[in-house]
This record gives sequence, C-alpha cells and structure tokens, in this order.
Amino acid sequence: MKFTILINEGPYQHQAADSAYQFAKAALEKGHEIFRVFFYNDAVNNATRLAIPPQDDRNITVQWAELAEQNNLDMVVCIAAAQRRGMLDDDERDRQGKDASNIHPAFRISGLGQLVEGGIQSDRLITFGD
Amino acid sequence: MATISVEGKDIEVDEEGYLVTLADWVPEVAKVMSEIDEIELTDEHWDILNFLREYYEEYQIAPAVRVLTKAVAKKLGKDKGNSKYLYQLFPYGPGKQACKFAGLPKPTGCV
Amino acid sequence: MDGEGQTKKFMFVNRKVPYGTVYALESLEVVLISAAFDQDVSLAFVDDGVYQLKNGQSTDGIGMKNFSPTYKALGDYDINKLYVEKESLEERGLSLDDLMELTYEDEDDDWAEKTSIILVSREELAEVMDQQDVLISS
Amino acid sequence: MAMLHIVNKSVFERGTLDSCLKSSLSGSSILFIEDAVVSAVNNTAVSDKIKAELSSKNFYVLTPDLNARGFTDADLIEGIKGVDYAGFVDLVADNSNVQSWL
Repeated sequence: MKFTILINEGPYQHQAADSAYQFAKAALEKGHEIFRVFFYNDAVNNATRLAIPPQDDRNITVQWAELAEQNNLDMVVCIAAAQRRGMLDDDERDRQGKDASNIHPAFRISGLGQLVEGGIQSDRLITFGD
Repeated sequence: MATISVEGKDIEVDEEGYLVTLADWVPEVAKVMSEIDEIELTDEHWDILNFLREYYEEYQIAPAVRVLTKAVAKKLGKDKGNSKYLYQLFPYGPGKQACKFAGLPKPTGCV
Repeated sequence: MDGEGQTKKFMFVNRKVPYGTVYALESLEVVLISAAFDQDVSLAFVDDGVYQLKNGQSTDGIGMKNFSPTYKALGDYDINKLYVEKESLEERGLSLDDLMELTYEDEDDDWAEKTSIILVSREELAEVMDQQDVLISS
Repeated sequence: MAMLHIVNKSVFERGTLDSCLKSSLSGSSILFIEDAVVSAVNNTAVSDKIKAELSSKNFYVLTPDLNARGFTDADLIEGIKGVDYAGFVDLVADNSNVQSWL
C-alpha cells in the first residue's frame, strides 16, 4: 500500500516527528511504499542540518536522512512554511539573496501542491501533529 | 538591499524586484518597475493592476491565475479574461509580474 | 498535476481558534492550493474551528495579518462546501449570524449567488467525514 | 472498511477525545498514541466514558507510547488492545480512511 505522511510539528518540541519516523520505518519494514513525507508548519525544522542534539539522544534530522537514503524516500519541505521560518536550501539562499542556507540535502523544498498530490496518489494520507 | 527611485525617493525592493514594504506602493511604482522590465504600461495593463489591487484589498491574497482570468472575464469581458491575453500584457506571467507591479506580496511558488 | 484525472474527496478539518497558533492560516494556504488540482474539496469547522469564520475579526491591535477575508475568496476557487458543526457553534454561544457571509456563484444555476456554509449536526458531519478519501487536520 | 481515528492528547488536558467520540460512527476504530495513551488506563475519572463506547467501537493503544509513560498492557481498560508500530501501520492500511484529532 502507498502512504503519504504529513508532519506538522518541529523536532524535539513535540513527539509528532518521532511518531511519524517510527511509523514510516514500520511501514517500510512491512513492505509498504512511502510515496512522500511532507513537512509542513513547524515540521520544516526537521530538515535543519545545523542542529546539534546531545550525543545520548536521537538526531532527528540524521534519522530522516538515513531512512531516506536507505529507502529512496521523497522528503519534501513546504516552501511557504520554510520561508516564513528561515529554512533555506542553497537555491533559495541565492534566489532570495540571503547569506546562509540550512536545509539538509536529503530534503527538497517544494510547494504545497506536493502535499495535495500525495493525497491523490497515495492510498492513505496520515497526519502527525499537535 | 536594492532600491528603485520613485518620484525622487528610494524605495526598497528585494532580489526579484518586489516591494519590501507593501505600503510604499504608489502608481508611479508600477511605472518604474515596468520600465525596468521594458514594458510600456497602457490602460489595458492598468485594468489588470487595478483589479489585482482591489482583489487583494478585499481578500488579502493575490488570486490564482485561474481565478484571475475568470474574474477578469466577468468584469472586463471574455476577450480579456484568458491567460493568452494576460500573458501578452505581462510576459513573465500575471501571477508574478503583474503582482509585482501592483505591489502585492511575492507569490511563494506554492504549486 | 491533476493526478492522472483521479478525483478524490478531500476534507480539511479545522478545530483551532485563529491567531493563537498558525494552524488556521497555514491550513487555509493548503486549501487554496488544493483548488488547482480539481479534487472534491470541502472544509469542516468543528470545536474551536468555528471561530475561524467569526465575523468582525480585527487584528490591528496584535500586529498580525487578518486573514479572515481570504475565506470569502474560497467561492472564486470553487470551494463551496464549508461544513460548520451546529453543536460547536451552540456550545460557544454562537449562531450563523455571528459568522462571515461566505458565498459562491453557482455556474449550473445561472451564476446565482448561494451560501457556502452548510450547517450540520455532529452526527451528520461524522457521516460526511466517513465518506472522505483524505482528511487533513491541523 | 471503516474509519480510523487517531487521538494524541491526554484526555485530562484537552477535549480532543470527546470530539473524536462524538464524531466517530459506530464500527470505527480509535487509536491512542503519544500523550493520549493515558486515556486508556483503567480506574481513572474517564474510564467509564470509554467503557461505555467499547461495545460499538474498537479501541487501541500504541504500546511503545504506553510503556514510555510507565504503564503496561496490564494497566489498560479491559477491551482496549495494545499494538506496536507494525500494528499501527496495519490499522491505517486496514481501515478505509484515517483522521488525526489534533
């Protein structure tokens, strides 16, 4: 079965991102397909490559990146939500004339249409949020 | 930050030429921006710019192109309410270029 | 872009007061985008979500953008099924008169202006929710 | 196939569970995750409210979330089933649609 996962909360503040990660991992282990993971609202902060969590706890961004690499996951960060919160990839940094970028290369920035498309193309869309 | 000179005053614009402060908009802003883009503003352009400003004033969003064409067709006639006509007036697209001239927020490129 | 011609029933479920959190605003942004995909889109306003449609919102004093007028544009985007739950309104001492007027023009009825608000009971809304393909809550 | 409702708030903090119970049809399934797992524990002020719904709806709790908060399956209201993440995935797949009561 094909799933799209929508996440609405940032890392560490709320369990939503962790729940979504555990769900995604379990779904893949059961042989399901993850069509897309869409990061919206504060969840765009899951994509920062600049976080430095303590070594004795999980690194949420790295967890996502590894899961994506192993399973060829499409992880999309909403551009509108990202811009509001200062999350930029290199292209956006250049386009917007800013002096830094912070999005991990395992994620890609795109529009909200990608979420709607996820709902259309998948058998189930499941939301994790506050 | 880049600026454009409007009626002797420097007004801030971003990397893509959009107003940084929407309240800076005066009709002359549209004229200066159109000169930068090498477009001569006609009454036909102004019909669309005025429409966009009214739409934004009422709904607090720039209309999607599809919505714009439908609404323009209703208000200004079917010959003007199609994307071909709008692209003739604004070659870089009514959503991007016309909104820029009209002093609306920059579209986030959401779809 | 239209998902190979598939049409699904999308419902956006709103249950939060506006301004205290960003959810109402960012949900509305998804709704506007969804209109480009030719899907069967509806909105539900339940619990505190009914406050999103309260008339007379004025944000001058809090320095935030008042996005309530944008709900009035939904008709232009062919989104004209806004389910408002009756019990939620009543619990909060509100009636339809306290909500913004939200309308659309019915293409199939000589562009007659009609209300987009559909007042439903909890039970009726449960049935409508059950029939959806995709429920996006915020 | 029926609908899966997911609740993630403690019943003692917010009215999410009430909204979910009132808006779910009989035959549907309700899964408690995150802080909502405390709602599934027996002998609380709200146990009776859930027990009254057990005959018409299926209740599940995400065991890893329950364990994280110091409870085990033995603490659950009788009739509520514990599931792991694989079981969570099955619930999403086996029901026709899913709604998160955020």
